[in-house]
Amino acid sequence: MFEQASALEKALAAGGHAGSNGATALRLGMRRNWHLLQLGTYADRTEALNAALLATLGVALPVSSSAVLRHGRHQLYRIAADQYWIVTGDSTVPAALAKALPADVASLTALSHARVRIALQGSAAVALLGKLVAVDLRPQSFAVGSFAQTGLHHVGVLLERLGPDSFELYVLRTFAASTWEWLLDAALPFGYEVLSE
Amino acid sequence: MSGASHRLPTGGRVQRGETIEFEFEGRRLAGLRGDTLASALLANGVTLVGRSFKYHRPRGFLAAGVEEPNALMTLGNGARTTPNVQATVTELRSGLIARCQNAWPSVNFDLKAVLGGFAPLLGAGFYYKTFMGPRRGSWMFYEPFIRRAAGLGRAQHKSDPDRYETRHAHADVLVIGAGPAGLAAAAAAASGGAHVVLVEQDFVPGGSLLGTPATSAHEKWRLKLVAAAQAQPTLELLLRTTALGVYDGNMVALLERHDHASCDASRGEAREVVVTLRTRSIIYATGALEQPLLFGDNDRPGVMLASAARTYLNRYAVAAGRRAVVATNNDSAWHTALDLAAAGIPVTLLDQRTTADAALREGAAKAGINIHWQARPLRALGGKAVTGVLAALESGGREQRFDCDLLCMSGGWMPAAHLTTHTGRKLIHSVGIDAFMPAGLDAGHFMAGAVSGHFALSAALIEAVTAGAAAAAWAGRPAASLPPTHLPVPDQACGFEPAGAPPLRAGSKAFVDFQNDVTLNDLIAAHDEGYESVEHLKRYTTLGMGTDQGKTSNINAIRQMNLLRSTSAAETTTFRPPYVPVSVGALVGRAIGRHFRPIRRSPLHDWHVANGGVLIEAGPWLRAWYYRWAGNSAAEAYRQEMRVVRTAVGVADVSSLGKIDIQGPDAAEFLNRIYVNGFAALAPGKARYGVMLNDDASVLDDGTTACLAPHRYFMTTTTAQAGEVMSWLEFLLQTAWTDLAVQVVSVTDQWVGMSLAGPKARVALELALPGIDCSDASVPYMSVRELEYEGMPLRLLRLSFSGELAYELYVPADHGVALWERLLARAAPLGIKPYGLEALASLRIEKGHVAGLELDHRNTLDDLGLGKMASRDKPYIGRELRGRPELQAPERWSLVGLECLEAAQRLRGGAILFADGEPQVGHGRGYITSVTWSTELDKYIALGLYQGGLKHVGETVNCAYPLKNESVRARLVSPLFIDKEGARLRV
Amino acid sequence: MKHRYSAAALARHALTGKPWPRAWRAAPPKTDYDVVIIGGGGHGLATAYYLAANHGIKRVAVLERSYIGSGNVGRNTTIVRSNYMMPGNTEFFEHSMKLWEGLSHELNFNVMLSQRGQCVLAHGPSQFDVLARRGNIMRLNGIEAELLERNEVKALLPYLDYSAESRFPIYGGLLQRRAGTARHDAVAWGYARAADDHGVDIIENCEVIGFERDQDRITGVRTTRGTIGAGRTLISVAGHSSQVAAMAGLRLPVESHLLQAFVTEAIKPLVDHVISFGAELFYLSQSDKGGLVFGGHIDGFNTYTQRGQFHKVQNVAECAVAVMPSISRLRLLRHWAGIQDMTPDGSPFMGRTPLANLWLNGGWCYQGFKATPAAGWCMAHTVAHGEEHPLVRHLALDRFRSGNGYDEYAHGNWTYKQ
Amino acid sequence: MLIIPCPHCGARDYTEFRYGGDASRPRPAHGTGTVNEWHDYVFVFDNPKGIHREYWQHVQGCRQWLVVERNTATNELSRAQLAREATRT
Repeated sequence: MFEQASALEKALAAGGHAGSNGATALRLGMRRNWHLLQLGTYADRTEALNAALLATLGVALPVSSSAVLRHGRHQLYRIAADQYWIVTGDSTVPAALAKALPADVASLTALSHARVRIALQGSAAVALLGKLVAVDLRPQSFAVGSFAQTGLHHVGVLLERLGPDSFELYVLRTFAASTWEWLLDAALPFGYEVLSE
Repeated sequence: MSGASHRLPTGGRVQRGETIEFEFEGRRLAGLRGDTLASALLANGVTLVGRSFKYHRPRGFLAAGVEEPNALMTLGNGARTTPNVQATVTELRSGLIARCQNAWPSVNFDLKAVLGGFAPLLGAGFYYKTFMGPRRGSWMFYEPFIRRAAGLGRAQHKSDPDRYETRHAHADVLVIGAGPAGLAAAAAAASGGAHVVLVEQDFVPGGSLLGTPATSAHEKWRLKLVAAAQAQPTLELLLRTTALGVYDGNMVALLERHDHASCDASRGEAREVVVTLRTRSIIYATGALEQPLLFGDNDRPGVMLASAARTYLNRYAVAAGRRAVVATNNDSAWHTALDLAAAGIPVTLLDQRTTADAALREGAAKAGINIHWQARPLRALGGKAVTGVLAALESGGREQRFDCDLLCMSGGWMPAAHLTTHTGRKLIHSVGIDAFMPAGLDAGHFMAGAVSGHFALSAALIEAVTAGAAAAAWAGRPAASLPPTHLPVPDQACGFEPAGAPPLRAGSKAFVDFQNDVTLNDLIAAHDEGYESVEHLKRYTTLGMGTDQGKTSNINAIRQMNLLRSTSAAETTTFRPPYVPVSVGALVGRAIGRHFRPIRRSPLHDWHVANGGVLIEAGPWLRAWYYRWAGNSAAEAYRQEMRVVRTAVGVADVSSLGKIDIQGPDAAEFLNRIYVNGFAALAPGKARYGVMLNDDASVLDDGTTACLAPHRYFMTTTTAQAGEVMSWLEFLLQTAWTDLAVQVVSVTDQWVGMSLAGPKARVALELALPGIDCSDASVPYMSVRELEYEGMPLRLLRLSFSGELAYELYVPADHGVALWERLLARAAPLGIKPYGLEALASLRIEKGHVAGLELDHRNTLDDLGLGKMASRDKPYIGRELRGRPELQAPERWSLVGLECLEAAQRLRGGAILFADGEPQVGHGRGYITSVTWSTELDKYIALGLYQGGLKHVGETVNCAYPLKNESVRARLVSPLFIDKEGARLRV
Repeated sequence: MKHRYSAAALARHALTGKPWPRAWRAAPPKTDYDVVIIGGGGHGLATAYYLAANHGIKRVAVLERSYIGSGNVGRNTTIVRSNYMMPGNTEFFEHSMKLWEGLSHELNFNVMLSQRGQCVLAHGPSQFDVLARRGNIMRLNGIEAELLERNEVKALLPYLDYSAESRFPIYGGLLQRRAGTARHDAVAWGYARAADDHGVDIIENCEVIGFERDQDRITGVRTTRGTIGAGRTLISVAGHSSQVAAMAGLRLPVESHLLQAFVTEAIKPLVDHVISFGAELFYLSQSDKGGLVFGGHIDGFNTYTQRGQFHKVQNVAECAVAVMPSISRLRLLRHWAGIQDMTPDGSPFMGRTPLANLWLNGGWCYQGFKATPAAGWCMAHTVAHGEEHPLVRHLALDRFRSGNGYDEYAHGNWTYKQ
Repeated sequence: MLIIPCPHCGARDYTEFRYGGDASRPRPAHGTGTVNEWHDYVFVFDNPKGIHREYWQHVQGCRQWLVVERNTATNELSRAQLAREATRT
């Protein structure tokens, strides 16, 4: 077996840091053991695709471009008019989908290694994100269950709100260490601990 | 420590219990919490605080706020030295160190004051008329003197140790200015639940109300307004926050200052924060700025704006003088006179008009103020401090001298409408106030109070409540119960008479722009010479170009220019952001040092660092340049690494190559259109090298695309062009070829890439990954296999950049280190070593593969010797424009190889090529793009572009490098230096 | 020159209090001219001056819709240099440099040419080779240039970032000591005054609103101050070339983009050179008045608004601190924007148009200010002879039809592709 | 800050996008068009001071190419559509 090493292995080991008033108002960490697949649709084939998805995952494609569709261990994101992300904790899904989707029905691309999934939690999470992204995080604009694809220090990310003070970021793997350092620097005055999973 | 000689025993909004010590010009002084540096200095009797820019005239405080042109100081020391800070907006803090500027040896005795004596020579634009002789270039002799004389404070070269941040914010309504209008407008806007952000540059809210006596009804009303605003749950009041500029999309840049308190960078505390706030609507409640009067020597220390004297008196309990003259053309300064008199200071009032508001007249009479009508100051008396004023009384009929140590003046008010113009709106001249005010506002923008020319509190209040309601409605959150609009306090009269023509007298200087030493005479000179448009005036005289950006000078200058031109056509200059100067560091925030731009790292990055890899920047990437095992410099190491690849086997990290997943029923057709060569028939399991052109036929990129299965392709691009190619493919599919059923996804981050190259590459692979059939029959040159190996997806491509037997291996990123280490460990008996970018780039030169500097957007397919690749049978992007005659000219510079003919010499990139025997001048016949020492040929070889290209193979050329006084002989050869038949590739 | 400027004249005027005469007359438009130049910017005024001074053509009008120098000649970062590499460009910009060196004397107006030296930084070996090629070409054309290693850059400019934290470490640089800065407004005024002295009419507040034409021949212009006949007409309107050309029915390979410029508060001398960052487009110098003047890349989309985006302000500030960390503490005083013609290859157009007697000088992307003297010189020659000056033949309007694009910096087609 | 209403993601700063130039010029169909037609398509522009149809790609968002209508005299945006759905009005 080939061992796996994430992009943040070294960074996570460095641990937390107390804020300017001694507090730790943030918890930051990396999520493991999940799978990401990107689906691309072709005109006039969405019916076949939805049928295959219902059969495999028990859920059809989401319509909303801002709300995450949750179904069991699966989360579906409509990331473009004809492109979707499936994030799942079920390791059988990639193979099952590959089998269920003929090449002329949809494209299927594995991206689990292309993204690092970072969790941000705590009372300072909104303040921290205010330094990182230009998205309006006020609850009326970005409710729990929303996601947004946006820029974070020159790099595209997907940001999801899991709770009032709980967020996840999907960042490009090759930029992940840099983004993590950027994030920790912004977190300095608040104080943070590193979540272990 | 000297006592605070000018602090009044009672009154003010300072906290008398809290003494704050600071240092000024090496003296230890004390002020109170709530002071600014300016009020603390005035309280200590300090009135001489600077020397002027050009004439080094003594200067004191003109203002009490952001418009101050004179009192610029250098704060702090060492790496925290900050020049040009206005003392009038600097909140006093313990340990503050302040020094005067532009004076030597001291502000009290400045030797350069002698320059004042040459004033007639130093008029507007004098430097355009002289310093030209005796010969061409003489300016270079004079310039250092001018440069040293110019400038204000002194900065230093040390890195700034403080921390800055930037952040984003959002609001429904932004209210700028927390004076009476802003406070009322914000409360009204927030009443229906709108999220209102109210910003105030001062550290206390209240604006003009802070100039009223601390025991007055106005103060009670101020506290009520503040309380009402703070009672709104959806209203955020941000103090010490200045709106710098208004930009497209209702984005307002704000500057938050934190340096009044601890801002310890090591604890993550920022000194300043720039906020980019996006809002639905904006209310400008920015107030107005009082303007000076023009008269001789109106810059003497002790000559002050009337409102400033009132603010020092009532807000800080500081008497700026002991005997005052107030000169005005409007009612507002009467309040200053009344308050000064109430504090026991004898006051003489000179009013240019014939009457004033009745209540004010009555009050003044009661207070025993000596009033002169139709009276205007002619000249301030004194040197380093004002001692009196010579005034013309009864409309110039009589001149009289009045002694004083404080001369307050008011030339009317200019709405602080700067921000309203940042989105391109103009200001118009208003006759009623003889100043400029907004002609109109952008949709969703509103204004209230003095900024709209409503100087009376009663009018401002009504306007504020209306604006608050309108702004909330615009934001989609209508106001609920509006606050009352009746004024619970006496109104402030604001009757006004235009300043009119001042006496034009030679000899004494009437300053229009205090900071830049622009006088009335300079305006006259500029007009004489034809620099009469307001922009010419500004540029010729430097008027308004100081750190105050003309906040106290533009209006007077425009008034005077109109008088000179006998015109009423009033144009104003353009106000540029920022409204106040902002630290460059605050704009940058944390994007400093290594965070300047994000770093892109290969999945093998940490391994390289830990194992002697030396890194180099390649666009956003940090790549392994060379490894210490091979040498201590790139120049040394790459040869060793090349030898390993040529004789045994090496492995290089190629993860930075762009990788694109292309799928869909029309994928083959798509590839066939974008590449110049044919891809329609590429069978599953096969890979092909391809070149893409831009529409204009310049080369966009090259790379390999492999067919994994029907409808599924794996494209690689160069590192540099990966993003460009991805966007281009998406552009074509989404705009032009929407009928093609194709999906493209960047998988650059998904796969780690390794290039395993060398005669022992196959053995190495078999040792590392036993069980895979790597034979030439099973994995022939230009083929691909998609495998699952020990549960790990693996893409094995047989292609070669180095010219050796080589494989590219792609596995999911997290597996990268394990595979890399296994290759190195298991193939160790073969002598496998990692090799870096320098060796990678050198190996390909021996094979004549173009990269980097050859692919520089100027070169065509034919220039790179790749013309034959282009299909004649199918269309491809760039085909039409490729046929343009200049692109097909036979004498274009095209790719050649070069071999160095001089054993003791080397070839260099950037050398210019000349034919043997021709003079080495001009542009030559080509140049060298890439150079390497060939370990195979034991000499320097290079790629270059040469006029006529391969037609000249065999000829000798000179490679001129005059920057090092070198010219080296080389022979033009085929760029394919080794293994011309490609035998090594196919073993 | 009727009223020469000199130290002696300055003293005389100071003693007598006698006012100076107007620098240029407020000329009313005549009914016709031999040459009408649309655009009272640096290039237009320089062209007018050289038409009169070099070619004896004095019945010339310069029409300016606002005040002269209101466009890019007064909105740039004042850099003057001649470190160009491509055949034609090298010679053209060196000609310009030589004219700069004599300009104050020639115009009797101090344009404060400060040859303090410009250093372009390289941040890696391949960038170093690109600079070397440029420097070698300069030397082979008689233009001085010095290639500096990292330690030599450090000796010359010790206050740049040489720390281990630097994201793009300095690898070396190319220095042109004759390069530097000039007082931008003075260039417009100096040319205006000198042209006026030769009899050229400078007509401000006169906007061109159309062309008079006789089939494919332009015979004059319609303006807000009446119709003016013209033997030959030159469009020289930086940033608005498309707009004016459209009045003649022409479409150009031009998009109008914003380039911002920035200045800090004045401080005592801190930076003695012009410094160009190599990792991104960024350049910096200190004005004689004391402000650090700097600029970067265009905003990135076409617009005529003449106001910049805040993002770009931050971006350029980032470059400033990246190259010179101590700038962090200094304060930005102003930022402003100019509209420039961006062309597909980043090079300008100088010469004929499809219409007879209508000439074009436009498409100046970044190089407009430093080109001012040579552009005026060559356009005057071109208009006077009805034939492009040899130094500008490579800058033909129809060059993309033949494939003769002229990409000095190899940014590829359309430089907005940042 | 120029703010572009991405039809997929919502209103975003222009810095998340990449500008793609004039969208009003018809691109000759693949494999057709003369050199002159391609020349005009690639190199010649109206460059209007007023409404401009232009391409932007939301590179840090949904990666969709948009056709945006913007007034180049004011920077006011009047319309933004996905390029694949863009219609002319």
